[in-house]
Amino acid sequence: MATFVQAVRMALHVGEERLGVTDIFGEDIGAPLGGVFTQTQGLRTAWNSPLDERGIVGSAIGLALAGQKPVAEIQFCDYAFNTIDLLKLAGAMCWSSNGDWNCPMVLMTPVGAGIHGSIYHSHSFDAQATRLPGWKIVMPSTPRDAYGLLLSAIMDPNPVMFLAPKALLRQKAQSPEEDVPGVPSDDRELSKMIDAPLGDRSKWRPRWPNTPDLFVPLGEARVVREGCDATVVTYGRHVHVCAKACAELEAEKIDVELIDLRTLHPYDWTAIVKSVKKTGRVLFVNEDTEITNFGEHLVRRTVDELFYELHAPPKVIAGKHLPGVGLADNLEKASVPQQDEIRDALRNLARHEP
Amino acid sequence: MATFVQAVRMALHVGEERLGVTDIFGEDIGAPLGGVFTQTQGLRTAWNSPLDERGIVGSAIGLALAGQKPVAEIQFCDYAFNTIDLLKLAGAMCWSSNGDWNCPMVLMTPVGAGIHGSIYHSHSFDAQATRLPGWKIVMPSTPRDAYGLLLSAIMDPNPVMFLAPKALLRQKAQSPEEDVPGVPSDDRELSKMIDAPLGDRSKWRPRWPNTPDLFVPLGEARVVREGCDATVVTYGRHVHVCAKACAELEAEKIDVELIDLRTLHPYDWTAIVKSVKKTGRVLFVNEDTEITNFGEHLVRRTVDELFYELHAPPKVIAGKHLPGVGLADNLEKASVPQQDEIRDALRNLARHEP
Amino acid sequence: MAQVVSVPRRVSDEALSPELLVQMYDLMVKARVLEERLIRMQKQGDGYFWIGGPGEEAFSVPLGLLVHKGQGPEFDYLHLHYRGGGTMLALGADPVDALRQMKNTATDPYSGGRNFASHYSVRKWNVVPVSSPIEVQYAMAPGTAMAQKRAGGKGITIVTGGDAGTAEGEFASCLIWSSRKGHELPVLIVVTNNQYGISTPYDGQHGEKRVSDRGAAFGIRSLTIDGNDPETSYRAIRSAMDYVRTERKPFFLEAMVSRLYGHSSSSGANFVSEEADCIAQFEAKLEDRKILTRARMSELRTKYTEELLEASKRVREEPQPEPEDVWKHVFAEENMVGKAARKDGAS
Amino acid sequence: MAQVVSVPRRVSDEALSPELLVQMYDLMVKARVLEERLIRMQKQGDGYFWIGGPGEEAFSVPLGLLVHKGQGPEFDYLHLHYRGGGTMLALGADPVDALRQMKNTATDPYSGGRNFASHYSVRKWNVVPVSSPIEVQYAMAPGTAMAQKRAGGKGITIVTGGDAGTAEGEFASCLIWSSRKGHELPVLIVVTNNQYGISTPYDGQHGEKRVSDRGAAFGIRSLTIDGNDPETSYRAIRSAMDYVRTERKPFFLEAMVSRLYGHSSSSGANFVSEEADCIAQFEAKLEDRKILTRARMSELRTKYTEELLEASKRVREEPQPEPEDVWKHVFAEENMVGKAARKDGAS
Ligand SMILES: Cc1ncc(C[n+]2csc(CCOP(=O)(O)OP(=O)(O)O)c2C)c(N)n1
Ligand SMILES: Cc1ncc(C[n+]2csc(CCOP(=O)(O)OP(=O)(O)O)c2C)c(N)n1
Ligand SMILES: [Mg+2]
Ligand SMILES: [Mg+2]
Repeated sequence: MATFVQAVRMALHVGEERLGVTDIFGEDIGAPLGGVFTQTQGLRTAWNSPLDERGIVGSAIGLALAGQKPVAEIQFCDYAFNTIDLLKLAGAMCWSSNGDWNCPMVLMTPVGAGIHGSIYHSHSFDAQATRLPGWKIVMPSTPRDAYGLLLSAIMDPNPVMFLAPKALLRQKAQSPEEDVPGVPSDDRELSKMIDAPLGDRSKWRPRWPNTPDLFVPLGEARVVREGCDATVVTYGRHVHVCAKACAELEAEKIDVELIDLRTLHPYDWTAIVKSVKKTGRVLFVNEDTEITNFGEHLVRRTVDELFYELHAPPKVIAGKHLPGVGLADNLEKASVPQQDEIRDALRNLARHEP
Repeated sequence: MATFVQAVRMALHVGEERLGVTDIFGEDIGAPLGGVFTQTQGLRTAWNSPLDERGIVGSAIGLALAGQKPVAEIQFCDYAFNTIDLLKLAGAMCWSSNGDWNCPMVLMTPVGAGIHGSIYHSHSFDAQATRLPGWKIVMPSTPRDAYGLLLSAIMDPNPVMFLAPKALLRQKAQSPEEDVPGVPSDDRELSKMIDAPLGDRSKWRPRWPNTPDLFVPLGEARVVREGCDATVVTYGRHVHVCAKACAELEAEKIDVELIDLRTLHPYDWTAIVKSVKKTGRVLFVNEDTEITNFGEHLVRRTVDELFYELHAPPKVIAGKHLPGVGLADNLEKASVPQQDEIRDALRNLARHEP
Repeated sequence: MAQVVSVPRRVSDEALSPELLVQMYDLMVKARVLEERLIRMQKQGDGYFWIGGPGEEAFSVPLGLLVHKGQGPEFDYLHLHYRGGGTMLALGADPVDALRQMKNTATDPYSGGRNFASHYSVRKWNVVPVSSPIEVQYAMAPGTAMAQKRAGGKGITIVTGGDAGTAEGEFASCLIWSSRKGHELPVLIVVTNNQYGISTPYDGQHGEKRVSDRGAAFGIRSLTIDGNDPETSYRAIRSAMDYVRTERKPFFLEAMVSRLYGHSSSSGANFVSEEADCIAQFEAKLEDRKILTRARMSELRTKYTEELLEASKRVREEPQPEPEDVWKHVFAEENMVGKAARKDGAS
Repeated sequence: MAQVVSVPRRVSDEALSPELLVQMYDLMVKARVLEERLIRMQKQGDGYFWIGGPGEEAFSVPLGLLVHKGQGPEFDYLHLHYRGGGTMLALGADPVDALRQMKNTATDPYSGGRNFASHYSVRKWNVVPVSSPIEVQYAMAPGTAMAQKRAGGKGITIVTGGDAGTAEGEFASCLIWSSRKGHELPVLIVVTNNQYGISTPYDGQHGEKRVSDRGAAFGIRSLTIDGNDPETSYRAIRSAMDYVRTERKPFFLEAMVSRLYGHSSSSGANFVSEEADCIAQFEAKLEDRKILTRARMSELRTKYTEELLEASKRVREEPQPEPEDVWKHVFAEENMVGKAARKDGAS
């Protein structure tokens, strides 16, 4: 089974060999390190940029405008908050020129808490990202989706942001369905093929497995588990947290439908409608801070369009409105959604008497 | 009657003479221009910064940390999107040092559409601002509130953002209640006292009217008109647009309660609860783009806490999820909330049969 | 306002042909008349806002004439700011299109009535969309230049902006990204220095004597010229471009220019008689050298003035965008820039 | 790694007293032992992440000793990055507090268990909170310096950061804001250049030969020194500070230093034997000059090692923050910084 980060690496390899990717760049992306999470090891077009996020986004726009296909990285999304003007410009390029130009760039960045990253390695970016008209935003939760969404992102003529949940990067596919097709069944074999060795890497070359052109379409949610008592809509690492909460509730005979949104914009409203019409109860979960949060948009649209389908008030569980996520375990846990509160909220939703 | 911009100027004057303001700075803030909207004419501590928004916010933080009381300006909020990391840091200063430091700065910036400002002089900032934990955010709709909220902002030990609706800057108080106390009743007299003359200004000195220490408390909404059929909660220039819509509905015997939030964070939830409990119907209006919007937060909290008080689904009217506000009149009107759609939405709300 | 002008070293003083001088003069007048028409339209209510480049024609016109015009990395990319009208006309733009943008008609080819005057965008000529935020173009320029270095042709990237804007971090980013050792980029970095940012004078905001002094630390060849003299400009731009095209390395050219109608319509857009007028100066020279007569010159100005007045009346009748047009082009359906790049065989 | 070192012109070569050398040595060893303890704690699971300044002691210790320490604009402000442990110890910080921050205990005085190791904050000494985003401190430094220029005393602002980070726009902002003609600011701009940003070497990322070359264009006095020699550092810092204190103008000091345990715990935090070790070099000198014996020196190291090992055990028993503590200090209830400024009569 591939890990999330191996899936990203293989997708980028397919990108540069078959889909026209010309530049994979950012801080510490090139040899010898290949990214602080190993995500770009062994890639032909990977190079180290200056330590300048504004320069990274600006150059990616320039490369895209010149017909290249850049995949740029911001090392942690915590360091992207000084580039929002440039992200807005990339998203506005086509619209403000009335369709004269497009800006086909991909921006990758690791997001979220869950690894004791303290104040500046725990930020989320989904609320910000969904405030960028003209961008498509994806946030996969499995190696397969990471692979397939990244390929689709690369092929899209618009700017696409690829949010990688930090806490999942080293996680392996949990089942064959979550795996990248075509990788060797032996994990050590895969590691030997594409993970750079410790020590001197100057002679090392990866051997890439023969993985297919698997395009997970932008804008399509995935029903992770079906259920009829309540719906939980989430993405990224909270897909796994919610899955565990759902499993706990199964023991209580509460049957929750779990939707992994996968694409945050344009998002799969049809999938949400279908599920809410069935269950009449919905919880939106994400870990970004909770005032002016994307889950709140989904609640707004739910009450706007599905008010009379609801058997209980729709809920959001999100990160607390705090200046940061604290380092100590207690602080981190008190700041971002945990399995037990999700479980309890779902139980309340399912049992709620209108 | 004072204009909004005169009210700001008088508040800043009181700030520098009586409340310890040490620096009023930003692009074109100093003599001879005194701000692109004349907001800082004649002020003793006003000075021109380099054309560098990151430097402006950074220096304001530094000044604040050194015990000064800076009021910094970003010339248009459209140009603040590259400073969000620094704004986050200002908001985190007290929390991340566990209460060791505070950061008492004021940041002013003009916001919103309504003046044919095209793509880069029409942005809103309320959604962004409410995503900055550690900040207090105000957005007045009248000269009196501009004056009184700015004085409170100056006195607060925390970073406070003062969002000035561009379309209101030149608007006069519409009634004595909206006016700054202590200004001459003759507008021309006030203008002669504090508006810089055309032409050579090197010898000009303002004569400041004797205005009081009027502190409009942060966090208190204002009920602009009482009503029992529906509630509309808004702020900034849409207070006036909504007031007109309410007046139209009065003719139809629909009695709408209009709440001017005034402070966006920490906001006056008590006032909203009271009104929604009375009317059971609520519309939130703002002109920022509508995905991941502050009005959506208010809807979320409303359904979270007041679901069974509602006689109709709560609504949001906001700006469209577009990369910009277009210049042509048709385009601007199609992008930000207009009086007629607000009126229609309120009528629907009031008439809605559960 | 006194202009600091250095002798343009490394620039040949070879005489330019009379034909070229006449061509430059013609375009400079056309550009000036266009700006004056735009100003008038705005004052008459046929537009909401004016900003443009009157006073920069002696620099912007030669710049446009020297561009290697076309689509894709083999040709020059232009990252202009809002004072580039002269450059656009020298490239061959129809001045009537600028009127359309001023009147925000649906027929405005640059933005479909969405953006302010002087916010050009012409993909077929590699003119990337002008955007209002100061200095962001300097962060993007290294990107197009990287594509060009890779393409292996002679295409270069040209980026322009004002003096005050160099205080933004992106200007530093441009110097840094274009001069990395072993990764130097073919960028012509231009600053047109009118010694003002809106109301704020140069003095008191800059520690550097000349903005171009900032190039030296990065090993970037740098030069400050009198941008009010079209001959100086032409020769300096040509020699700077030759260097960038051939060496594939950055060059920093600062041109001292005038701001003849103030900052924009927000500051009144009235003629500023204290500033040097490059067209008046050039006319004296052309008359003196017997290249053009006063009569011929005023004839030309009258011709353009009348043409553009007539055009502005026609533009007034052209359709405005419809409300539902706001939804067009939020997303691109196809990769237009990628096609262009492939068409020109450059990537 | 070869170090580029310029002869420190304008810096006196007057000998430093043996007492001072011993004091510096003592603090350097204490700082190194502290970092080694922090590294060990992290490796043993008594902390989640380590970053710090081993290899910079020959610069960071003299810097701390020369600070005019106190609260408010009359005293020096410190805008440090995450390699300032030596400076903090020289200021008088208790090393046990650093252990508390590593173990993210409620007793951590710098952040109450919220922030990573080496993220100091001491209001009573004008040490502003260290924050992780690279280079933001350079945007804030002009602010404290403005307050100091106004206060009229001798207080200066000191800002430190690494070499790679100078590519961020804030570094340029600092040069620009501190050198505006007529508005020069008393800032000591420091870059400790270890020739790496995480895994990325200096070469290939910089067009400038030395980072300090960037000062010249702005008329900022600039100097690159061997930061591995505490005597050179002390003299250079003292003379730079004298200039800034007296002239009320900026000075840019670049110190070439080593990175002795790699970037952070993320890169393994193992000793890098190829880099020059300033303490080993200094020990050879001290022995040679008969100021300290090998025995005395290893005694000192043993003493600190044992003390900090014991302390780390005690810290392990200190309480962790409670979940509800996240809500503390989101807002300040009173203007603490304003009071300090007034207390010192400076505003
Ligand atoms: C990022 C940003 N900040 C502020 C503005 C508002 N503004 C428009 S033009 C201008 C002055 C620009 O001066 P300069 O760079 O010298 O160019 P000039 O207009 O003089 O040609 C300012 C502050 C802006 N457009 N963008
Ligand atoms: C704005 C920002 N971008 C990226 C990072 C991640 N990061 C942490 S340290 C570092 C390298 C810094 O190099 P340098 O400035 O030379 O300082 P050094 O660590 O070598 O002392 C990077 C990229 C960050 N902390 N902040
Ligand atoms: Mg200028
Ligand atoms: Mg370094």
